[in-house]
Amino acid sequence: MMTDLDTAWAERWLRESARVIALHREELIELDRAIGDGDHGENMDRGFGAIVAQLDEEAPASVGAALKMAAMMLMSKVGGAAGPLYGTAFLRAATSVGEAEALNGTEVAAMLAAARDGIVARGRAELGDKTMVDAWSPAVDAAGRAGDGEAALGAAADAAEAGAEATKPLVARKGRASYLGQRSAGHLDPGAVSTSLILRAAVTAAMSEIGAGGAGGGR
Amino acid sequence: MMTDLDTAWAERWLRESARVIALHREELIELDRAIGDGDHGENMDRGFGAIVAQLDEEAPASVGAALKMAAMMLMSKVGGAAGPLYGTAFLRAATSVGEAEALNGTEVAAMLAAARDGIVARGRAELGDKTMVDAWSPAVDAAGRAGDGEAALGAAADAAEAGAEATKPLVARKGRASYLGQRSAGHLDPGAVSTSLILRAAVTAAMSEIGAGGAGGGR
Amino acid sequence: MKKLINDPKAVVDESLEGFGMAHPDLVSVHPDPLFVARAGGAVPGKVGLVSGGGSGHEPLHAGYVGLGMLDAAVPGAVFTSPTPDAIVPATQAADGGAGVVHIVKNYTGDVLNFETAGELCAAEGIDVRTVLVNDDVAVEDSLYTAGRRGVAGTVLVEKIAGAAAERGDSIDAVEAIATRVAANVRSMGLALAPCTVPHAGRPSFELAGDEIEIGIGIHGEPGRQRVGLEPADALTEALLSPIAEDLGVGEGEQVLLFVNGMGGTPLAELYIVYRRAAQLLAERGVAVRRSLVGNYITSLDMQGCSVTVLRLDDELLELWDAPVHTPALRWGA
Amino acid sequence: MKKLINDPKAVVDESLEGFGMAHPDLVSVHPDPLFVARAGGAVPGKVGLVSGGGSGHEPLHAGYVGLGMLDAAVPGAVFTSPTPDAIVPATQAADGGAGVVHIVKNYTGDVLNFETAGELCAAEGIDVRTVLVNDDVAVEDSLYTAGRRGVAGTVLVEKIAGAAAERGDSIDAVEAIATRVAANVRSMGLALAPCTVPHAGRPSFELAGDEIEIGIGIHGEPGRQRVGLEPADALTEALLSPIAEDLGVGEGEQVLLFVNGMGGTPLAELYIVYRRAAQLLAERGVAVRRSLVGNYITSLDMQGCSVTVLRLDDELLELWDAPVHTPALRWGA
Ligand SMILES: Nc1ncnc2c1ncn2[C@@H]1O[C@H](COP(=O)(O)OP(=O)(O)O)[C@@H](O)[C@H]1O
Ligand SMILES: Nc1ncnc2c1ncn2[C@@H]1O[C@H](COP(=O)(O)OP(=O)(O)O)[C@@H](O)[C@H]1O
Ligand SMILES: [Mg+2]
Ligand SMILES: [Mg+2]
Ligand SMILES: [Mg+2]
Ligand SMILES: [Mg+2]
Repeated sequence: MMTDLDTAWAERWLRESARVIALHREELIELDRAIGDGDHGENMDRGFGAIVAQLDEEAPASVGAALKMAAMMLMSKVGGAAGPLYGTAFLRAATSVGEAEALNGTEVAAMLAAARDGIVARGRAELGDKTMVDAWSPAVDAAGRAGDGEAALGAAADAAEAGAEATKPLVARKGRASYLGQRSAGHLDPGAVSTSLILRAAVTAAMSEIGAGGAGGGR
Repeated sequence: MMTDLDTAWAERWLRESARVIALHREELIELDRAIGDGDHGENMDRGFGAIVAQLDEEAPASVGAALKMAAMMLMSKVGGAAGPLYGTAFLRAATSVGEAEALNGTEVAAMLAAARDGIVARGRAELGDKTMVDAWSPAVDAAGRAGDGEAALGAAADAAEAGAEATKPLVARKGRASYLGQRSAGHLDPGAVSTSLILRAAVTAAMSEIGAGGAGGGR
Repeated sequence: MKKLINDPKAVVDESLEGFGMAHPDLVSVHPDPLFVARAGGAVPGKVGLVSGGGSGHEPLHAGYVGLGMLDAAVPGAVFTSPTPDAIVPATQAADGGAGVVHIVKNYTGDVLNFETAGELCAAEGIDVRTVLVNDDVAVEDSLYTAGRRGVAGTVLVEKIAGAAAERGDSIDAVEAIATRVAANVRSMGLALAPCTVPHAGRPSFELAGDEIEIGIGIHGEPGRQRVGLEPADALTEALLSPIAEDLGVGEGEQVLLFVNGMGGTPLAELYIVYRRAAQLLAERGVAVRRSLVGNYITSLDMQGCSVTVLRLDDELLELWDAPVHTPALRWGA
Repeated sequence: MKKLINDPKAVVDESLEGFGMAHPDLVSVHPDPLFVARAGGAVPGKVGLVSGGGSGHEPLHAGYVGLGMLDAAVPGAVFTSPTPDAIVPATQAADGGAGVVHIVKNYTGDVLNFETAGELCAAEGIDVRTVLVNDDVAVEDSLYTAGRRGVAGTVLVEKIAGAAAERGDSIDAVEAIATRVAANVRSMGLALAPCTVPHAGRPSFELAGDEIEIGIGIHGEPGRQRVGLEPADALTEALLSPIAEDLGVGEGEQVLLFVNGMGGTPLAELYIVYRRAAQLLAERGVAVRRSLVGNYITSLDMQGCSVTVLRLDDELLELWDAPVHTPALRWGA
């Protein structure tokens, strides 16, 4: 059932991301309400909604073009901390992918590493600061150890989910949750959770061609 | 157990009024909250508290002096609609009583009529407008038909209570409750209730010498 | 009840003490009996302007003491009109020898207390005039009722009459201007959530989660009608239409549009109401020449708003634009 | 959720549309991307001042666009920082050729979005400087955190830097003044009741009937500490003491004291807080030279307040007093 990690996959990835973000909108709001300002689900849903609208208008020409378009939308529509961070992540990912028509395992790992490095460069968060970096970093490590593209994506999604789960006991040192000090412990970081959703969406998109075109659009 | 309606009675009346008003403060607030602005109990309690404080400072020289002092305190401490209305009532009552050392039935009836007339002169409310007039007017009528002073007071108190009770179905045409239109029906008028409390206090004060001096002070 | 207060009985006193400390250049606060006067005292030869009423409507009235507006304000207990023993010295403090105009919101309590005070002042030789404000179209006005309430229009009467007094108008002229503003202003309000009077300790009425009160006053008294929550545009129309009808304002006329917050409603929502009210006036061919949007006459922490329309003529417009310098309203100075 | 809105997603747009209609002489509202600029456009030769951030803090920032304050404001979605695609044209609209200063509240989102926008503007040849405001002493400031939040001090930075720009200061000088204000201002807030974000539809946190949050921010994020309700005097001391300690203000110094309402708290309560804060400063030998009391930077309908102290010197005092004419702050003009 696996498919090439090509332009069609990239489009499915973005549409599937929009779908699961919309599905988890309330949950992300709830997580952010607990230790932030309660807008993460709304912001991400608005951003990915704009991506789907753009996809409906114009099919992307390549994996890189799809990721770059997503970067621009996230940058201009999401706002908050997550907007520039995810925007930078997708922009660096697009640059890393370059002109490639389909990605192999090494390219997937490099793409994820570039995305993570972009987030760190912008946000200056370290592992353990209770941010989305805590999902991205283990994902990058796991992808590097895996085999082909699909395996790399799967390992990344698994690791991101574990990483997001592991943010629960942490005390936030970056982002809005850091204002809470000790009170931030005991809650999942919303950005880490949205990261795990997006990386899982990449796997789902790779598992099946269903979801291309209008069907999988989240809105 | 009946006592003369003399200066000591007048003082007991005021103290007993203060006591019962304080006791029914919440109830009067509640009644006013339903069809007014919820301050009647607070206002009356403040006014009668000031009267007691003044009595503690200086014993009144006569029935008339006691009523006049009460009028001044009600006028300056109660505020709202009830302050000037009760203030005028007690002022007119004081004038009616004049230099009398103790009141007989005719004098009690005249005093109550003067008080009622003062309220009507100031507030221009008619019987049935759902105001304190609906307690005062039947009280005046009943006192006029009774015998001695004590009987007049008792008849007035009974009639005031019935009159207050009868305000319930009425639609207010004066005062703040009138803004509610039909919605004012189904509630007792707070000023009519406080009137019945004050007139009942006059009877209690006449029934016993207990309550003179500090003992009966409401605060 | 959660409030930033120390003692429910000390709310008015302590708040005004802080008010006096914050604005020593503009006002002086006299503690007992409680009233607020201009820091510099009465202006010799100028008609004095005094208003007052129950507290809980801040910044009204004390916030409007200063150049171009009031000379003194008399705050009563919360939602309870002040008493003559405070109104009289406030009137004396405002008297510059040219007489004093009392601006009184039409509530039985205010009317009666100002009436008594006015008689006492007249006995002392002060020429006192009284102008009643009764702009609330939610209330039936008839011989057999207490008449319409005075609400947000009061702010406009105080500003414009204050400007007339400041430019040196006679007491007849100031009274006439104030009366003209009162005659040309209409208001109506609604509440999404009730207020809590400090000494009562709990909300002044109960509203279900999806109910609102239309035709609310500013004292936590229930409105005339309880309806389901609707979008702001529909609610704005429910307020504006009766105002425009009652005022009879139409094609080619000029108005001031005032959207007032009740104390607990964010400014952003008031602008959403303003937007629709201005659109509706435009549809009627009415030109909005001046605007006021904000918390100018409140009802403690009530959530809701009122809409006020004042028909303008050239003189009223000029007086509106005249300099004003008070704690709560300031321009041109 | 009961609000005077039509559609939770249209709140910011419709509110700003109304805002633009109410103040056409002062501002023009550009709908998409959304920003607010002075009605007259950029002032040639004057340093431009731009601020922005999530909406829900009205009148901040759009209410401070006008003479002597901001040249443009960029409102994001509610509590969500705006994006570069709006910040860039706002900066262009504010650029009179002398460069533009971005006043940015220290939140990761605001910092990152203004950073990106600044780079884009620089690429187009605009000299953009960024001044961070981080006055909230409730938050630990360390290398290993996101640092202190920018809260009410922002209003004072905008006013004073705006006056410097208006008198013709160079971009270096305006940046230096803004930085000086930011360095000398400290704030802390508390909430009695949470706010409700329109798109969330319910309160941003829960508080029991007798609980309050101390050290609250302006985005409905919980505070650092949840304590039982205390009298206003005690709460005021809990806010003022850390401010005074952190600022190190003492005997003989002069300050501006700013008591800010969070949106749902009545003005009367703010003056009760002001009263105690002024007393506490007096006890420390600190002279309060200027005051500001009211809803200037809010958090939707949150009930609560913040206290802000700015250490004044003669120049800051003069710039504070300089004319300002914006929808929400006005004097001397
Ligand atoms: N400095 C940072 N580095 C990495 N991620 C960050 C940083 N600051 C915040 N985040 C992430 O952003 C998420 C919050 O995003 P969002 O709620 O959309 O923005 P905001 O905090 O501005 O409201 C956090 O859960 C966290 O994962
Ligand atoms: N015009 C009037 N004539 C007689 N009584 C009146 C009149 N207006 C109001 N009242 C009485 O005053 C009472 C309300 O008093 P209170 O609550 O103290 O004043 P306010 O209405 O100013 O808050 C009413 O219940 C009514 O009995
Ligand atoms: Mg957030
Ligand atoms: Mg009442
Ligand atoms: Mg009252
Ligand atoms: Mg946010």
